[in-house]
Amino acid sequence: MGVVEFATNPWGQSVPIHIAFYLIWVSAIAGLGFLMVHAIYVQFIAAKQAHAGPVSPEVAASFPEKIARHSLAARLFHWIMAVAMLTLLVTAFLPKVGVQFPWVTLHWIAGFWLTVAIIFHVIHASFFMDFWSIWPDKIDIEDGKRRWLRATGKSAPAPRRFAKYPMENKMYHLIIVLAGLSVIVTGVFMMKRVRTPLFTRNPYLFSDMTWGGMYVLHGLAGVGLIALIMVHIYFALRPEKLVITKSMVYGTVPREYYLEHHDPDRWAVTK
Amino acid sequence: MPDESRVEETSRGVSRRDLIKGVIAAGAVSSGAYLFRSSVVRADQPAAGSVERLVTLNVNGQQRRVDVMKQETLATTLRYKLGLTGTKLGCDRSECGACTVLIDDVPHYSCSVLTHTARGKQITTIEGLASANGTLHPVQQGIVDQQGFQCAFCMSGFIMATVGFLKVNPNPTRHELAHGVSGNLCRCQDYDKILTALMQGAENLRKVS
Amino acid sequence: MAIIRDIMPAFELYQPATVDDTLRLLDQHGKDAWVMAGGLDTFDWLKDRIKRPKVVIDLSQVSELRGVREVNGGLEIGAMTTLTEVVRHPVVREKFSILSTGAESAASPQIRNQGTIGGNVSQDARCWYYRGGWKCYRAGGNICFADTPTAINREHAILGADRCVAVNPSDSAPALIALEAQMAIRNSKGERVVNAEDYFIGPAIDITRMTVLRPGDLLTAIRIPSTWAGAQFYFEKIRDRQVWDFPLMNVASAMVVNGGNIERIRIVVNAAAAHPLRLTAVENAVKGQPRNAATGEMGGKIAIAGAEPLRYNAYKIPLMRNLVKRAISGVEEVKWA
Amino acid sequence: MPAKPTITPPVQKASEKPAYKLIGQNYTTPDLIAKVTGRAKYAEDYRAEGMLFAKLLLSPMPHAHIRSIDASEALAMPGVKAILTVDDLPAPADAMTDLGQVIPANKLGERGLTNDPVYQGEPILAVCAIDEYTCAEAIEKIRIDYERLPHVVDPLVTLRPGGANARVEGNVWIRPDPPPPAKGQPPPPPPAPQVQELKWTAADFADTKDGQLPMGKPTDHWSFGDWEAGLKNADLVLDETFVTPNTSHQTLETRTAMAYWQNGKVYVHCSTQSTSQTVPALARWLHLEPSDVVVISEYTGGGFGSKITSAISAIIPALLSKKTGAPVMMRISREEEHYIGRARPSLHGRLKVGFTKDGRITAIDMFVVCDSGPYDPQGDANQSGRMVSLMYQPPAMRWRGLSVLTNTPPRVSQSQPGGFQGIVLMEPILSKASRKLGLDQVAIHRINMPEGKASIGPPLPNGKRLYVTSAFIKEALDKGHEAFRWDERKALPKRSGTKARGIGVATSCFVGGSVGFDGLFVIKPDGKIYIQSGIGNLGTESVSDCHRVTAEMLGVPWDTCEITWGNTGRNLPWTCPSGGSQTTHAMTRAAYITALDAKDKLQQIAAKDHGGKPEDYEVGGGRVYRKGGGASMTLAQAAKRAIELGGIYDGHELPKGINKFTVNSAKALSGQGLLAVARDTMPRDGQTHSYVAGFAEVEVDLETGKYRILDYLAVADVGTVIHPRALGGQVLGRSMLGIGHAIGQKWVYDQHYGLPVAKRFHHTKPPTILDAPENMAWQAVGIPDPETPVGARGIGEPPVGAGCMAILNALSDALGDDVFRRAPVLADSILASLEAGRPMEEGLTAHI
Repeated sequence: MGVVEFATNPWGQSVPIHIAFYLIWVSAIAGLGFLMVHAIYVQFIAAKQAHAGPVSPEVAASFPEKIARHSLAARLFHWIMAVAMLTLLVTAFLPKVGVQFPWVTLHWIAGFWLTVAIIFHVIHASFFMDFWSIWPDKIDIEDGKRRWLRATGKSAPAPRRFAKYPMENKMYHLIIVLAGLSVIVTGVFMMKRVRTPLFTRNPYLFSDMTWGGMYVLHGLAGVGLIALIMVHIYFALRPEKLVITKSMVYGTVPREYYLEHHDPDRWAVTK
Repeated sequence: MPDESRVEETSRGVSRRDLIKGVIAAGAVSSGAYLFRSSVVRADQPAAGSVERLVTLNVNGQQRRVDVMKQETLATTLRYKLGLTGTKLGCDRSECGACTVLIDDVPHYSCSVLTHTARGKQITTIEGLASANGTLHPVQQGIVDQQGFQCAFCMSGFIMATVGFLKVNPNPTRHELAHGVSGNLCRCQDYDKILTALMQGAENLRKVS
Repeated sequence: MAIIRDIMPAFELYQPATVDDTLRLLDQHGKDAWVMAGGLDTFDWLKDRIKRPKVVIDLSQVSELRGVREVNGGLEIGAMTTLTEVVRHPVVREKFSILSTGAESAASPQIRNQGTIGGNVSQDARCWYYRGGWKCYRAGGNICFADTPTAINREHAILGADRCVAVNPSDSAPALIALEAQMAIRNSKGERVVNAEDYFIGPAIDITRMTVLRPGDLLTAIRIPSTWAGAQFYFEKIRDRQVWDFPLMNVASAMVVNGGNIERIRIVVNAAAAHPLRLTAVENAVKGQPRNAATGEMGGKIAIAGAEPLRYNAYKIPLMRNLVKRAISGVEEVKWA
Repeated sequence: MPAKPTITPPVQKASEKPAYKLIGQNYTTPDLIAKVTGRAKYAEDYRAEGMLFAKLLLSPMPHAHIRSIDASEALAMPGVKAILTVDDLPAPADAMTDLGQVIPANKLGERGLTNDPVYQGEPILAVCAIDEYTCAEAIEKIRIDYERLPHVVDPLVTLRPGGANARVEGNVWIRPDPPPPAKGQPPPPPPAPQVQELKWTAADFADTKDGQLPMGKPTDHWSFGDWEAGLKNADLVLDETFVTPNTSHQTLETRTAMAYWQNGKVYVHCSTQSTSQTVPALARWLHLEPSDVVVISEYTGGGFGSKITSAISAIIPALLSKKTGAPVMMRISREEEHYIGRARPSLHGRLKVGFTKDGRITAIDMFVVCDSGPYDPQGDANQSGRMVSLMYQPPAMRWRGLSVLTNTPPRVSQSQPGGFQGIVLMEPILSKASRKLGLDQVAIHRINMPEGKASIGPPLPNGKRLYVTSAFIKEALDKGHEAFRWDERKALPKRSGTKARGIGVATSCFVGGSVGFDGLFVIKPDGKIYIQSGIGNLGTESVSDCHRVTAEMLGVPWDTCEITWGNTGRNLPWTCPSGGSQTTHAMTRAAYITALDAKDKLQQIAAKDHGGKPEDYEVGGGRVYRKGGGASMTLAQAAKRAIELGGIYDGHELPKGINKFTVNSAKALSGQGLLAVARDTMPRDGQTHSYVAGFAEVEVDLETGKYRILDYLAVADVGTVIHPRALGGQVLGRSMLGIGHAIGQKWVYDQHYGLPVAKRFHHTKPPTILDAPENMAWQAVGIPDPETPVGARGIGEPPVGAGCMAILNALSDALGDDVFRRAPVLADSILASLEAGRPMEEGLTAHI
C-alpha cells in the first residue's frame, strides 16, 4: 500500500497522480492519537511547570491590566485563514470519504482567499510586526532541552519564561508555514487545470511527471494539515491555553498570565 | 445456367477439403491449447449462477459439445473450435456486422456474445443456410442471380442479417431492407448492388414459401 | 506494462437466474463485480483490457428482468428488455412513441437486438480519450485530456462541465425523462425508486460515475406513468453516420397542447452535458404560450443560456437552439417548386 | 413537390454494343458459390495441425528509441514459444510501386518490427504462443525501456521554424537530380530519395491570411508553358486552399497471415491484392528464391491499394514459423490494422487558376504539401499535379510540392492515389468559377476536358510531354447531363423553409492499365480449357473477367473453361499487380495474345494433319476447321495431337521473352495438352487512362447542418465493358469510397501526445448503407480504347474523385462559396459556418 498513487500516461509511462487517499485517515488518527496522549500526559503525569525567578509586585504593578498580544489586523488574518483552511479541508476530503457534492469551485475560491490572506500576513508580519518574535531562538531551544530533562525526571535548571510566543506556538507556526506554503504554491498552479476566471487553462503547462509531483505534494501537505488543525484546535480549547485563545479574539492577555508565563525581557511590553 | 452447376462442384470440391481439414485441425489446436489454459483460468467455486466449461451448443441444428473459456465470444467458438469459418471477424467490436449470426432467428454480432450466453439457443450460421443437397437458400441464390458483393468478406454477415430481417418483414421495400441490413458494413461499398441482390433474394424467398 | 488490446483477460463468469441470486453475488463480490446487461459497452472495456473485473455477472439469464408490462395506464419495462423489444412493443408505439423513436435511433439493428434499455441508460461516457484508456479524471486520474489546448472535442459538452467534459450518449434517456419515467433500483437492502432525471449524475458530484448506481445496486425496471400517454411527442437525433454513431445531440419533448397553447411540456436534451439536461427554464417559459415558431425560437434561446463552447464544439450551441426550437414548434413543412 | 427526376437505367446504344458473345455479358463468376455458402477461405480461415498464434507488441510512443527489452518473464511463461524482434529480420528489402516498378531498398524504410518506432502503434516485436490469450498475457509481462524523442503529426507544424522532426534524419524527402545520361546510354535510374531537414521561415507563415496555405520552399517542381502570362491574361484568377483527409483503407479483412515451412519452401496464407506479384515481394523480404515461396490467397477481403503485396507484416509469421518449427497464425486486429494497415496521405493544396470569360482555364499554379507519414515518400504529391494537368488540360501549368514526414501510420497508394487529391483540390475552384462567371457547372467542365491523345504531366528531358491513348470524357459528360436530367433539376428552386438543395458535377481520371505481362493456359484432351490466372481475387472479379477474352477468342462456351487462381503452387503466370486499375487492361491483352498463340498452334496442328497452310484454318465453336468447310478437328483431338507432337505444342519448348516466373509454371504444365503461353508485346501508343463524370443532388438541413445525398449518377469512360455487373459494382463502389471522403472519413490525432484518438469505425466513419445516396446509377460510354485489342481499360480509380467532388460541388451549389475549405464536410462545420457567415473549421490543422 504505497503513499503515492501512480497511473500510466498516454505514452505508457508510469507517473504519480496523487497521494493514496487512505492517508486522510492516517493523518486524522495520528492527530487524534496525539491529542489523547497529550491530554493523558498533562492530566496524570506532567509535573507542574516551574519557571525561574518570580517577579516582584513592584515590577508587576508597572504593567497594564491587559497586555496587548494580537493586533486587530493579525486577528482578522487568523480567522480569515481559519475559515479558508477549514473550507479547503472539508471540500478536499469529504468527497474522498464518500460525502459527494460539487466541491471544486468552493475549493479553489477558499484557496484563493487563503492565498490572499497569507500574502497579506507575510507583508504585515515582515514590516508591521516584530518579525522574529514567532521564530524559535536559542533560548527556546535550551529551555526545550531543560523541560524535556525535567519531564523525564533528570535534573536541569528551571526553564526561563517564554518570550511573546511559547515554544509550542513557534514550532506549530513553523510547521504550518511549511505545509501551508506547499498547498498554496501547488494549489495556485493547479488552478491552471480547472476553469477559473483567474487563469486561462493550460493543463499542459508542465510535464505529466511535474504535475504528478505537484498533486502529490499538495495532497501530502493537505492531509498533514488535517492533523495539524486538529491539534491546533485541541490546544485552543485546553483550559490552560484558553487565555491565549481568548487573546486571538480580544487581542490581550491579563497581566498575571503575562508575568507568570512570559519573560518581560524577552517580550517587552510598553509600560 | 449450365456453367453454374459446374462452378458449384469445383468450388465446393476445393473448399470442402479445406473445411474438413479446418475442422480437424481447429479441434486439435483448441483442445491442445485448452488443456493448457485450464491451469491458468482459476477453477470456479460452485455458487449460484456459476458456469461449466463444457457446454453444448445447438449450431445449425446439430448439438455440438465444446470446451469454452469464460471470456470466449461466440464468434471465436464458431470459428476456432467448431471450424465454422464462414462467420467472419471484421472488427470484433460490433461495428461491422461481418460476424452476424442468428440466435433463435434474431441477428446478433457473434463477436459480442459470450458463448456461455448462447447455451440452449438455436444458433444459425452461413453454413447452415444451404440445404444438405447443396440447394442454396433463396437469399444466397439472389446474390448469385445478381452478382452481389465484391470481396464478400462482409457477405455472410449481410446474408444472416437479411434472413433474420425477412422473418420479421418478408416483403420489404428497398428502403426498409436497407434499414434491416444497416448493421452491416461493406468496405467495397457495393451497397447499391448488394441491395439489388438482397431484394432479389427476398423475392426468391417469397416465391418458395 | 506493455499495452495490448483486443483480447479479453480471464474473469470469473456468473449467469444467475434470479434477481435475488444476482444481488447475493453483487454483495459477495462487491467492487470486484462487473454487471453485464447486453454487453455492448462491457466488451469494449474488457477487450481493450482497460477495465479488469475479477468477476462478471451476466444478467442475460434473469428472465424476471425482461419484458414490458402494462401497469394502470403506464408501463413497467424490465431493465433487461432489449431495445428492439421496446421499439416493437405496440403500447410503446401507440402511447409513448417518443421512446420507440428514441430507442430505434440507437446504434444498429443487431445492437438493438441485444442491447437493453437498462444498459442504454446506464452506459458509460464515450469520450474518445477516456475510452482510449487515457487516465483522465473519469478514469481516476487528475486531468481532462479533452479540454486541453490540443484536444479534439467536437463531440464534447457545452454545458454542465466540471473538469470532465464528456457527454452522456444515451438516446433513450431523454425520452424517458420527458415521459417522467422512474428507475427502480434494488440492492440487498431493498428497493429504491428515483426519477429518471435524478438517475444521472454529472462530474461535479462524481466524476467517475454516470448514474447513481453504486456497487451492489441493480437497475431492475423502468416505470413510465400514464401522465404523458398519447401526448404530442418530438424526438430528433443528429449524428454523423446514420448507423452506429452516438448523437452529436438529441432532443426529446412531450407536450400537451390545448387550443393552440402549450398546456404542459417536458423537454430534454442529451449529448450536450455529462447527463441528460431537462430544460425546466424552457418548459416554464413556453408553458401557456401558443405552439408556434416564435415560441420555439424563444425556447431555443433560453435553452443555450450559459453554454460554454470548447475549441471544436461551438456548433453545438446553434444545434441545441435549433433542436429545442423544433422540439417545441415542430419542423417546417418543406415544399419544393 | 413534383416527382423527382429519376435516373434512366444504364444502356449501351446498339451502335456501341460490340459483336461479342461473352464480352459485355453478365455471368456467374467461379468464386461466387463458395462466397455465398461461407466456404470461401480467407487467410484467417485456414487451420493447420499444431498451429501457434502470434501477436504484436506496439509502440506506445509516436517517436522513440528502445534502450532495452526485457522479455525474460514472458518467455518463462508456459505456452510461450518465441519472440521475434527486428534483430531477427533480414535486412531491408526492395519495395514495389502500384505499377510493379521495383524501388531499391530504402535504408530509412519500414521493416515490420523496429527498435526505433516512428509512430504510435508501430510493431516492436511479436510474441508467439499456443493461443492468443497467452500471447496477450506474455506481452503484458514484457518490459521495454524507451527513450522518448520529439514527435510531430502535423506536416505544417514540422515545417515551422523550430518544429520537431519526425525522423532523427530530418522531416522532408528530397529526390536528388539523376546524373545526366552518358552518351548514347539510357538515362540512369533515379537515385534513392533522402531525408533532410527543411524549415520554412517565419515570414512564409506570416504572409498568409487565415486558412490560406503558406508556400515556403518546395522540394520538387515542374512546369510547362508560360503559366505566369496565363494567369496575368486571365479574366478571373482564383487562389484557393483546400485540405484533403488522411484516410485508412480499412479493408474489412485485416492483413492476417498464416505461414508454415515444408521441404525448404515457405507457404504463406495471406491477404493480398496480387497473387503472382506477392511471391517476389515475400522472397525479397525473406531473402529467399521466388521458387521457394508459395502464396495462397484464393480470397482477399478488400485491398483498395493497401495490400498491393501484403509482404511486410506477412513475413512475421513466416519467420516465427521458422523459429518454432510450427505453423504460425498472426491475426491482425482492427486496431492493429489502423496502425499497420496503411492510409491515403493527405494533401494540403493551394492553387492559383486563371480562367477566360467562357470558363477555359488559362493556367494553373499548384502547390501541395503531402503528409507522407514516417516512411517511404509517397507519389501522391506529384501524381496530383499530373492528373490535374490531364483532367483540365491547362495550356500552362506550374506544379510545386513536398513530401513531409510525420509520426503517423505509414501511407501507401489508396484508390486513385494522388489523382483523387488533385481532383479534390481542383474541383472546388472549377465550381466556384462557374458561379463567379455565371456559367453552368457542366459547361465549365466540358470546355476544359481532354479528348483524343491529350497531353499529361511535365515535359520529358526531350521537351515533349506524354499523352494518353484516348479520352471520351466529353461523351461521358453529355451522356450524364442527359440521363441525370441536369437542366430539369437546375430549374428547381434552391431553398424551401429550412432546407437547401444543390446539384453538382465533377470529373475524374486515373491510370487505366499497364502492359507487358504473360498469359498461360492448357487445352487438354478432355476438350476443356484450363486457364491459369495470377490475378488476385480481391472482389473486382477481374480474376475471371479477363479470361472471358480467352473463351471469346477461341469461340468456346464459358463452361469449358476451368480457372485456377489464388495459389502460386498451382503454376500461375507472371501477372500485373492487382492495383492501379491496370489489371483489366493488362490481362485482357495477355489473354488476347495467349489466345492468338493457341489459335496459331491449333491452325498449325490442323494443317499438319489435314494438309494445307495454317492460315487456311479457322478456330471456333470448339473446333479448328478448314475455311469454307471440309476437314476439321475438335479442340480435344488437337490437344491429344499437341501432346504427341510435343515441342512448342505441349510446352516442352517455350518461347523467349516470357517471364522466368511463367517459364517455371509452364514447364510444370508441359505435356498435358496444347499449352498456350505468351507475353503481351503488342504496341500501345500513349498511356492508358480512364475517366468518370459524376452527378449528384444533395439536400441540406440549414438548422442542423446535416445533408442527404438524393441522387448520384456516374458515367464511366472505360472503353469496352467486359462484365457489366462487376463494372457497375466497381463504378458505384469506388464512387462511395469517394463519397466517404466527402461526408465523413478522417483521422483524428491529439497533437500534444501525437496519438490517434479516432481508431474505431464510429470515429473514422466509413459510410454505412444508410449514408449512401438514396438513388445510385451508373452508365458506361462504351467506346473501345483504340490502343488495346479488346478495347477495355481499368475503372477502379477515377470514380473516387468524381464521387467525392460531385457531392461537395452540389453542397456549394446549395450553400454558396466559402462554407467549407477541407474534406470531409460534416454537419458541425456546415452549421458553424452558416451561423458565423464564414468558414469556421480550422483551415490547416491536420487530423481534426
